[in-house]
Amino acid sequence: MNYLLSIFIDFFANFGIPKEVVYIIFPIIPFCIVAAALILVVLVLVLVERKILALFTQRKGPNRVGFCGILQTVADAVKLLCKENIEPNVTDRILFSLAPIIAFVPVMVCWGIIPFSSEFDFISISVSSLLFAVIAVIPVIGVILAGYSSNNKYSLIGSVRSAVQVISYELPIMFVILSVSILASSLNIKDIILSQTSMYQVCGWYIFPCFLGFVILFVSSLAELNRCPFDLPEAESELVAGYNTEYSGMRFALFFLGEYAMLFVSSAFITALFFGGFLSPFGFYISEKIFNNNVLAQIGIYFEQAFWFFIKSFLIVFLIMWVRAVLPRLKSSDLLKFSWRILLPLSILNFIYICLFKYIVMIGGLK
Amino acid sequence: MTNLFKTMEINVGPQHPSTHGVLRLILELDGEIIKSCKPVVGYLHRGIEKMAENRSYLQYLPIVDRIDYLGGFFNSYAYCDCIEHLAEIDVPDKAKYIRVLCMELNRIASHLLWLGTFMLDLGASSPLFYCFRDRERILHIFEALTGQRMMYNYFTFGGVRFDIPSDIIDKISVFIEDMPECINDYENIITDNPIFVSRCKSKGILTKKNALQYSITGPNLRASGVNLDFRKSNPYLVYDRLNFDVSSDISGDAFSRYKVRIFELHSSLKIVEQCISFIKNSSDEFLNKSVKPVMLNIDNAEYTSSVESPRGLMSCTVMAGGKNPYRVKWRTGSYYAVQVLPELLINAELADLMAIFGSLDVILPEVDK
Amino acid sequence: MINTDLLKEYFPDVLVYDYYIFVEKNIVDVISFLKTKNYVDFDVLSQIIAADCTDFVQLTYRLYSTENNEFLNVVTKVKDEAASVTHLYKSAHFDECEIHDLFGINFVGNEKLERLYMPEDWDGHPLLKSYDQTDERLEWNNDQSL
Amino acid sequence: MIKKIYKSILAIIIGHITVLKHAFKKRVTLEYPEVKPLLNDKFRGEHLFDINKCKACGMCQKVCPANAITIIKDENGLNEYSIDYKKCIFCGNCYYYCNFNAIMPSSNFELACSSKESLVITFKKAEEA
Repeated sequence: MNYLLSIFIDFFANFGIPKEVVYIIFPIIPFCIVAAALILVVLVLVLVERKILALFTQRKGPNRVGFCGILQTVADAVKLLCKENIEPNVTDRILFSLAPIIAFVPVMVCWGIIPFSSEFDFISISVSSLLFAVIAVIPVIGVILAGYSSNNKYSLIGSVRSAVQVISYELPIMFVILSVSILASSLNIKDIILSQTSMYQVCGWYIFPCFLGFVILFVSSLAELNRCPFDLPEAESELVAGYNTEYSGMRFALFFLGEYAMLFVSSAFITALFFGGFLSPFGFYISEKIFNNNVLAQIGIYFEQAFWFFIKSFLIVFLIMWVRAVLPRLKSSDLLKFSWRILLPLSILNFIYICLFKYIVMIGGLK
Repeated sequence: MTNLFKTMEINVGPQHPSTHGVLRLILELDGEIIKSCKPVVGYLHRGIEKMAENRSYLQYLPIVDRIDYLGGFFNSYAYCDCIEHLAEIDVPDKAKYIRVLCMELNRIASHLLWLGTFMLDLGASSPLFYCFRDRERILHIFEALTGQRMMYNYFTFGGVRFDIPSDIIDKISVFIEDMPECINDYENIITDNPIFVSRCKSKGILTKKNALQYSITGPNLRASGVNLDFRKSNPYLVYDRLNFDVSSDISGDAFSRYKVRIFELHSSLKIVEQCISFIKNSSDEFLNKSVKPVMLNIDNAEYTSSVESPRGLMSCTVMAGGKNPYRVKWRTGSYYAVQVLPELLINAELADLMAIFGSLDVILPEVDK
Repeated sequence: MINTDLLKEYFPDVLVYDYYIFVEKNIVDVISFLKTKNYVDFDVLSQIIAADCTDFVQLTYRLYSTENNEFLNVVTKVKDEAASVTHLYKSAHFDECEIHDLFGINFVGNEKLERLYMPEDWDGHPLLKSYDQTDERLEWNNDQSL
Repeated sequence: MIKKIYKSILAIIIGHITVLKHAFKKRVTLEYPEVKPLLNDKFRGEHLFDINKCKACGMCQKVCPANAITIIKDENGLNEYSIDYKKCIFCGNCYYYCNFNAIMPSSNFELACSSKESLVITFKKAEEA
């Protein structure tokens, strides 16, 4: 970011605008990049999910709107925008309209934390992985508010279930983040990614030494997102539509947008931690070869890093959708038992194993 | 200290996505534990028994397919069997085999729909589409044979309306060859799946005594340890000439009901195979032409026929009174399965409600008649 | 397979035919006899069939024994008051509610007796022959010039 | 204990593989408005009525469970024959029991229309001039 920042400063300097003003104006640009990327990815993701589910069940998926269904989500979004925001006689009007906002805004912040390429590192503080884990939980407050304020028994049960689910799956995530940060000896996501490079390209990734950590993080982020085996809050067969039963129009679109954006962001987080984020699997960047290292090569590398990052996270998203096509839903009591009795001890075990692994292998300890 | 926590009364309403059809359950919930449940029926009451009183015997025949729209052939056979006994009409052998063939294919189609919706209730979406894809092949066969996908009006007094052309017989034999492989696909996805097992094992246990008290029949009874199948115990049509086996389980929970029905899919396939081999080289005629159904006139007599439908014993009692039936009474399987539901739901969780109710395979038109 | 002589000894006025038994009164005792003290206990009440014969309602209890797979009809006449058998067979509750709803028979002993299909405030009992159908769509089949 | 865990993980993997297997099979769905389903000749769709063959015997009227057919006779045979699609349940009784094959099934199943009156189709005897 500072490379782009320096270009802007000397560009505005000859107009006589002081540096401080540029510092204030500059963050608008990354915000717009993140917002545009988020909207684009969510539109594509909703369509990809329906296409993949159709692929698995020998169906065609939406192919009426646009070339082969491309504009389908755009049509859905427009439809949702034109729908009237119906408000039942809610207990608290302010909370009712605040809930979707609380459920969506943290997801934008999460998008900023993940470094999609070594240069697009918008929020780069030293503990960014912990920050991600904490902010990823805030949407649950929006869900609880929605359940409480929409004055409907089904959404109340849905929101309480979602709260219980997120709390019980927070601990395993924390342990996995700690164990990976020990491997990378830094909590900043960018450093974790950079520390995964090694001479034989792919084997440097953390999925090989810490495969158990990957499984735990994958399963608990499924629970965090209310995705398939754990989609209790909006279990359509029991609770009609869970916490967003009473919502319609723009508010429902916000919930819907937030859920899919969160889906992509946490799969990006998994790729960052275990699949070597924006590192290319071949160890070198193609654009480096083409533009034989002048300014163009530098920019080419940034975009290629972002390209690899998106490819890997889409693979994880494909995995999440594949799980959705197969597994039935867990019961809420089994869900808690699974988390406290199996996931938590496993993550502690994995944490100890990683410490030993780090001591023995990385530092060549016992000499 | 009075009980501070007032139980929350929630009603899983008639328009609920997972009650197959329009059943309303008034549940008394304490947190997520169901304390008591009261089924309310009657939202789909079409007065099928009253309809019989001002229609002639032949006019009532197409109405009969609509009682249990997943088992059209079973209802029409039960009704035709009554009339044939009352008016002493004998049925040629080939017609008997064609009837058994259609009924067993219908049983497979009904079990496939049950399996699809049962898995959808539990959350797995893909088995639904595989089951409907296979069920669609059966419906195509029925459409080619009888003219309609679900409301067949194919059985009539004294036999069946058309003969089975040879291309349909080839279609059926092709269907039979690759159906077992599809059933293995379902088993692979579902049977050992730990989430499915944890949700269905020892849930909604129907003891043998309870099942007999509530006169449950069919797969639900066989899953509770009573090996009673009306095709074996009092055989009708040609079931005594066919060899097929009936499975029964002991534990009586949702999982064993699932196992029993999956086994029934396999045994029905074997029956269809034997029927085809007979029909292919039998030159018998398919309808007893000497019957005049339009002017059928039976003096007052009464007969009760019983047939093993996918949801238990379905028996039709016809009290004949001249040109119109005086009174027709239908006994259907799901009518009693809904009655036993509150017994199974006590101290079950809200999420178990779907597993238990889905495993009973209740179809609402049968309950409301 | 009914133990006719034992049955005659307990209930003299029972008429035993080859397919069914006709019982005038005390239907509940005959059924409990058949359920327990007979050679083969009829442990399943398959269904209760009711038919309106203008001045009385004929009830048929269709029993079934799982041992030797045998059905037995126990027929009785009822005016508008009948004894309930829910204490013998729990499956009788829905049957009795349905008969109460469609025929207007009040079953004594079945506490939770209510209308099964019709709404609470429905007047008249549909399956009775005397039930006047005021809905003009329904008198279509009578005036056919057959 | 280990055996149970191993078996359940194996079951999940097998489940995933069978679902993946379906991804490469032929698509089963039919794009309805463009691709019409192929129906055989026995399909009971809209009625095809041939007014010359009809002898106005009233057999189809007697047999119809929903009384959808009304026949108006005058001195020289049939004058008017109407089928009421609001009542008809497409059971096929009239096709089977008509002795002169005057009424036959067609495989046209798209019968949606905008007004109730157009659901009653009447056939009139062509009045010779």
